[in-house]
Amino acid sequence: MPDPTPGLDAVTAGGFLLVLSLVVPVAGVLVAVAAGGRRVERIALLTMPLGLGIAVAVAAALLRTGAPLVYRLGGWAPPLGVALRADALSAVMMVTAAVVIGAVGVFARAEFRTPAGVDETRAPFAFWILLLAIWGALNTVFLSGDLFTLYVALELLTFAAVPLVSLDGRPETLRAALRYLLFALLGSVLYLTGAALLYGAYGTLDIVLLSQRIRVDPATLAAAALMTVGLLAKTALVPLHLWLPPAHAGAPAPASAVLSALVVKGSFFIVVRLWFDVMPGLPGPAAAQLLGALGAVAILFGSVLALRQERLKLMVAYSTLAQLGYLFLMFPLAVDPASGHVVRGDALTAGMVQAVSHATAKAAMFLAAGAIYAALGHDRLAGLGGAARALPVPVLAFVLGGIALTGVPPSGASVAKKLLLDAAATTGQWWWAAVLQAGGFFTTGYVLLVLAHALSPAREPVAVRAAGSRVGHAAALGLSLCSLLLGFGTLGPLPRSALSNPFAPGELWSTALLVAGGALLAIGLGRRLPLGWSGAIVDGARRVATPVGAACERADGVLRQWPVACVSLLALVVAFGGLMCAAAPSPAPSPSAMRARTYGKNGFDSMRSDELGLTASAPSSPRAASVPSWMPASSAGSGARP
Amino acid sequence: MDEFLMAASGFVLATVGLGLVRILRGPGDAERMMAAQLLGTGGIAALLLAGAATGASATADVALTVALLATFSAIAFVKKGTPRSPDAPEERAG
Amino acid sequence: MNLAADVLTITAVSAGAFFFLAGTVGLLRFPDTLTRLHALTKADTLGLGLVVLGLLPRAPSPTGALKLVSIWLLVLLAGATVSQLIARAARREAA
Amino acid sequence: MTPLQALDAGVVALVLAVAVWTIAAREAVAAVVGFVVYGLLLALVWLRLGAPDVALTEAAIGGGLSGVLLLGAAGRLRAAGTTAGQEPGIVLRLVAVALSVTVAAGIAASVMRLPDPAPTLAPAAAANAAATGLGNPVTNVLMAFRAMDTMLEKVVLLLALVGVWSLAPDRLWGGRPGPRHRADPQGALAFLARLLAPVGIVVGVYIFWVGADHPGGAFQGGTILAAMWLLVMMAGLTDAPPVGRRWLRLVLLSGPAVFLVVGLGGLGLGAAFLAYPAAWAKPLILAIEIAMTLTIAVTLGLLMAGVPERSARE
Amino acid sequence: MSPVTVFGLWGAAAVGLGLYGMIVHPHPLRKILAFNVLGSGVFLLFGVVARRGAAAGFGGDPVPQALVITGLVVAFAATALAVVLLLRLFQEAGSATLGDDAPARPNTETTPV
Repeated sequence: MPDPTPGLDAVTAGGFLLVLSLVVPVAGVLVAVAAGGRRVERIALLTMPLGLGIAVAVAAALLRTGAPLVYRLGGWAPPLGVALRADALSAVMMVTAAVVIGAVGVFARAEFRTPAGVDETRAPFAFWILLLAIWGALNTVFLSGDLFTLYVALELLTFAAVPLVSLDGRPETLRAALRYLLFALLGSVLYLTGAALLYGAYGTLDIVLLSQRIRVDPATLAAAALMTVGLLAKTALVPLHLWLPPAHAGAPAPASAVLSALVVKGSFFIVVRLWFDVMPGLPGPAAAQLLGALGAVAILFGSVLALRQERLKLMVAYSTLAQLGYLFLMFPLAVDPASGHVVRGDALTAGMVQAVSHATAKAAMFLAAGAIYAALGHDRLAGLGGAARALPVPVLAFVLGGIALTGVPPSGASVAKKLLLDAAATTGQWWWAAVLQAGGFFTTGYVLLVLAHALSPAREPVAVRAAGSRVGHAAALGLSLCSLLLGFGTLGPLPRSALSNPFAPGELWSTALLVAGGALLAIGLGRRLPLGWSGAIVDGARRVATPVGAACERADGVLRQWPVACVSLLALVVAFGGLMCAAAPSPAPSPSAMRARTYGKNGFDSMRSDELGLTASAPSSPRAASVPSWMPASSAGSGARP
Repeated sequence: MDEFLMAASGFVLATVGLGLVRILRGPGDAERMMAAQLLGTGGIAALLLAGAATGASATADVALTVALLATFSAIAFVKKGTPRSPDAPEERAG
Repeated sequence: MNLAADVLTITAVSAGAFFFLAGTVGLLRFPDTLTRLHALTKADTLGLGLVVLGLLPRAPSPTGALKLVSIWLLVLLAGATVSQLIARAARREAA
Repeated sequence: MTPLQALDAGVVALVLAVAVWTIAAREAVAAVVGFVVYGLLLALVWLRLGAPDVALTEAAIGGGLSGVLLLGAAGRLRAAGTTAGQEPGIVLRLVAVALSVTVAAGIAASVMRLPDPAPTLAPAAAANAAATGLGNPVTNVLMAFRAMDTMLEKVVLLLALVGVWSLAPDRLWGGRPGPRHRADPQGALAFLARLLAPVGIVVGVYIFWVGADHPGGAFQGGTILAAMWLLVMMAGLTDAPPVGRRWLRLVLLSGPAVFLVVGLGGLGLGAAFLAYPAAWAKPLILAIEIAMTLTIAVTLGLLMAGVPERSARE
Repeated sequence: MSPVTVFGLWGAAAVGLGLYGMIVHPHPLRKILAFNVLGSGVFLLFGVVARRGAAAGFGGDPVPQALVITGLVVAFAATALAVVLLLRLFQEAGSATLGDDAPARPNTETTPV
């Protein structure tokens, strides 16, 4: 078969590594189902270092060659066949997934152990197999170059994630799982509709081929809107978040960690692929602003609600809602003001650093919350008094993870924040800078609230039910350290200025400001304050903030009703479709004329070579070329993992 | 000849449609279950006629599958409701 | 031969279509569930049989013809049994 | 308007009416019956769209297994009572109508304005058909050009089953799924099962076998086999196996495992992952399909049977 | 209007119907049904795309047809998982609604102790 894109998409040397990174978890699932019993856990734990090794090898191969890895499955070239491609984004996410899954695996050994004297028990069997399946699905999401294979991988991800939510079989978690499943299915059907339209318009679903052929026509715009919103539903971006808090808070801690850290990133990753790789010229500035606005609402809304929670796991779940918002701020900031196109650059780098940073920090926080829950038998904030003394390592892991999210250097979040602030300044979009700063205060607020509760004296002697495994606690701590020190990992590729000195006077001053503002927010919005917090400031802050908090809670109650969430979903489809149509140049008279139109000054062919990052041609932008080089650094950072 | 077969197919389908309207309205569920039966015979006839007219050889296989499975949901319907009562076999008239 | 086959096809298919119509009229006119079930199964199965008979001369191969006949036999067997089951369910429902 | 077009219009009108019924019917059972009819009619639509392979799948899944699954659920949920009165208010419903119509209209407009002539991979598929030696282009796509999707889809099925099992109560882990069906051994149902099941098995194997060169294939054949297994179970002639059995586990993963092993073999022989050596393509694909048919039949049957509900000894 | 267009319009209509059903039906089983109608509409769109691509002696482009078969299998797996979840929910909770499962919320605003 004639190669449709000679030279562009040739199979590269390390390509078989991509196959291995899919095959290893899938083979793990199959062998584990066959073996059954306590061997399931052993197989899963054996698979994990192997998978981490492959992910690191992929990253190293990327660094060595400086070009994306490509593999054609079965030797068939797209469009007839399916290709696997790994660029810097894939490698970063693969290593992150491997690290988080490894740490979760270490932590989960205590909770999901097959007891002695029994052949096989339900929860461990299901947990380890589902964990491996999530991993396989994620690697497929990160590597697949075909939009339909991505659909199958997304469904695999959902089917593995849903049963994890209801692993304990309580009615609330069953209900949460069913909601999650149904809403996720709605999202993936919208995605699939878009895929059908794209195939009808271009005769391929291959990402690189589509990026070359794409043009402005109704089918493409409709597909872009449907796919984007369908994926947002699976990512639980406010207002499509009805399923996330009960599902993530109700699942067992190791499952919550994976769901919050990685599973929602799967669909987010495909949004990035769509907007940056498949149709960078299509969405237009207005649609990007809408996506950013949703992210901003998510940050503020999710943070207020996180502060209002009385249970640790729910607080962490709502914090995920807020942190997911940060991931979408990069879209308006990635729009090149001259051409109106989404371009790869600092904003995308910031988004990916934020994704990695949140993945590690949030996994650590859920694991720590789980350890606290297991030890105390509850996770009520008000009952945390004395916890810091009784459970120093989990509390430390939780707080360090939280601090990493607040954006204090040298955390990954601080680098992401700085890059985004710079991008906001250069593109003149000050409003996103304001949202970013505000989000930092809120995050500090809920970390302080937890810290204050944990440090306050116990009302009654703390009875530790189960000490938990020390190795598991260390795994949580390792993850939060990964996030906290991620900034150092970015030093290689990013300029030195991206990482501020935490002890410089300016930084110290802004950290102090952050703490003061956060404390004020915590006092104002927190439902239960630790013993001994009172006074004029406290009363004043509460008088101002409590109505705001209550209003947000009411809004959350309305938005999380099924029909309202679905209506929001469709309204977003219409809104994105409308904005993209409005941004599109008026349709040319004939398809062939439309095909002739290229986007921007350079057109796709030159854009492919430097910004798409999926191609084998030499990168011309130093930033794009150097992005892969964070890899060894962040994987070195993961060395802290026990 | 092909036109005749096609017309016959359309005619059978139309009668099936008419019948469906009647059955689906009930009153009982047993009544509604006949709909699958109706499709199992009328639908197959329409399928075979249209297949013969257009010369599509695979229609017979599809008809075979429909014939096998159209009854299947009716059985599930009869079995539903009382799955766990050993003393009252579902199919015995109560 | 060809003409005879065509005549057979036209006659049998027309008769089959008529029985389908009859079955539907029965469905619409008959007063209760059991009689409607009766009209449906008897008339439609017969109608299908006639249609199959009419299509036999046009079958592409002997195996094709065999397939047609076996489809009808399947419908006959399954239809008869299932209508009995439905009738019992209907009686239980009415009771 | 030719008779063929009239028929198409009639089919579409009928399908539309049944779909509206499925959505609008007041009772759940009535809606499910509508859905079964809908699935059977869709098989007709797929034939008219020149996709007999899909028609077979739709008849087996949409008209067959899905219907049984949903009918069974509707029956068991009858005791749950109605949800009348919990519908959203009129304003919300109007908004829902408006938005659904807008989205559907947008999709329709996009479909109407798809480019002409349509882009297609049919010539590419035809040009590469010789590589596998199979005559059915859809099987070629499923087993060779896009074999990755097919393998992942089998993993999806296995995962769905693990997910279903994971919902069992702890004490019943390793037990038998679903309720124990009892029926009069002399009754009509047992009679039907004894007669229909052997015929169905022959048909299932036949549909699988012709799939190499004609419409059909592993999934359609496996679905029919699963239906026959369920029929025999529902007639009380056999019982669902306990989920802990080793042979059952091996059958469940044989399909994807053979797929994976053959795929890795391609990698090891210096070709690509999931590539078949030219001389061996057909036998290898058939071997994978045989394993897959078995796996699909057992997986679908167990998915339908549901959560382990009884101990293995019962 | 060509038959292919008719089926395409119908596919879009089925998507609309399914969406509406998923929004307004409070009963999860009806939502699952609506999801299946919605899915059938999407698959029909693929079918129309395949039919439009008929060439090289094939009645349709085999690639989208194969995608539909894969999609049908995935949709069935989803239906099975959803139905079983629903049945277990009914068994455990005695009701089968998705109703508001907002996290337990105390009625009183708390003041610092």
